[in-house]
Amino acid sequence: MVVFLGPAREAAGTGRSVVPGTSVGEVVASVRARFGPGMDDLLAVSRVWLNGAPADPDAPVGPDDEVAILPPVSGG
Amino acid sequence: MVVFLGPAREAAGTGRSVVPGTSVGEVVASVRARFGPGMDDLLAVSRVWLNGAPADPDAPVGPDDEVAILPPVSGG
Amino acid sequence: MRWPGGPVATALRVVEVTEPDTWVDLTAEPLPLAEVVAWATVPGCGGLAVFVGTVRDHAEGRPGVVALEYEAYEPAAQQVLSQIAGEARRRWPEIGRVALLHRTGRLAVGEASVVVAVSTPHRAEAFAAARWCIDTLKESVPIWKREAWSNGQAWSPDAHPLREVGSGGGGR
Amino acid sequence: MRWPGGPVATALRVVEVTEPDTWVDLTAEPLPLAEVVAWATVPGCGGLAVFVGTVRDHAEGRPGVVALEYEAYEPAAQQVLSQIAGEARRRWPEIGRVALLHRTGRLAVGEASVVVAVSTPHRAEAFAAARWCIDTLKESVPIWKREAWSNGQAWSPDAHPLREVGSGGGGR
Repeated sequence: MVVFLGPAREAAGTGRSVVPGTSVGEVVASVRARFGPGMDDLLAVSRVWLNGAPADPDAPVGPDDEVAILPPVSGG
Repeated sequence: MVVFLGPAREAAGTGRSVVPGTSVGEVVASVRARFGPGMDDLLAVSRVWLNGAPADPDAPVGPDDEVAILPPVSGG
Repeated sequence: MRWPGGPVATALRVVEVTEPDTWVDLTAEPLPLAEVVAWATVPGCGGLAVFVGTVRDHAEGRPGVVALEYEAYEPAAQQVLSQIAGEARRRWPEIGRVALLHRTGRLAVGEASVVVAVSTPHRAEAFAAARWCIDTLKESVPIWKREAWSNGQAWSPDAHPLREVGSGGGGR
Repeated sequence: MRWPGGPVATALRVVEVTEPDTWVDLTAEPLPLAEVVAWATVPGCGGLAVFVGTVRDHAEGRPGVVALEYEAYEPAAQQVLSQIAGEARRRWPEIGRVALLHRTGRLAVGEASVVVAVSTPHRAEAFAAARWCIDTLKESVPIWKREAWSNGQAWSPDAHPLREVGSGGGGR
């Protein structure tokens, strides 16, 4: 499961999606392949978290895990 | 009229007093003469105001004016 | 969003149990500013510094802002607020109480979006820690602001690439 | 104490008429912290920095402080609070609202003795101005603190020779 937040949700046209991949890096590659160039630009400045925390690209991803695409933040 | 504030009130044993003098400097000299060495030490670190604002020693003082002895402050 | 038994749930439970002097929250309700100020005041601490962020009526190039909408990645955002509070205590061990609350959802102009409160024995540390907390919050908490102004609406361009708490910068 | 027609009365009247965005007060009542925070929030200002000084349960060499008593030289002290607000506006023209309130009389441990609140469009100025205001207040306002602790009472040794507002030091 991939979660798209804020501007990434807008770029994806959805808040969540299931894409192929057994690692964080593979999931991100699938996201890149499925969505348009707007998502490509956003991924370049975004962070990717796994289950609520930063994760390496080679961290394994199973069916119950949540990968999140986090564009630059603007809280406060 | 001289007004003694905070620690100066304690050193003077009174909150207000009438002492001779037609200038701020003369009034302060009268205070120094009338009260003990504790007041002397306090005057060395105190400010003297006339009618609610800083004043020079040669500023004239009339019967309706108020000279204030202001020891180091501790508000906040 | 929940990760049963995962790191977030565990971290939140630990914070709630062991840190009665820390108050972090993400809430769709108006921020309880008066309660935060009263709560953060403790007998050992003579200084309390508070920062309140409020919705401005303008933004760069966007006159007549009428509302903001904040979207958070929950519960991860709440966990990062706890991390910020913990890191602030590590940097300023003299902290008595620390509160970090962020609003979510739609806010009108003048409403508070965030409040930070830090009490310490002396004022210098309260100011420094509160400043560090709000600066870090803006860079590290997964929250996004959408602005609605006189003739448009869009995500805020005033955004920072997400940083991990304590990855350098500012404060002690 | 009154000086009819003197400089203090004049200055206070000017402040009251021309500065609706300035709130200064000396009061024997509990400080209205919640009202100050709400009042200082204005649509043009996204940042509000607040400092609250509270009575600590200890002072240097004086364990078990049970109460403080603040004595002010009124109305001069109130006039100096107005001067500080004016000087803060001169240094940070972006200030929206500024509040400086000081309590007088007897205070129990945990009660607020002073509150400073400054709102500005951006947070850096709010923090800097609030810090300058409390630092200047402590040096420039004719107020004296008497401490009652476990086995004695005396004027606070933490005192500063009175300085005129704006006579150098700190801030911009």
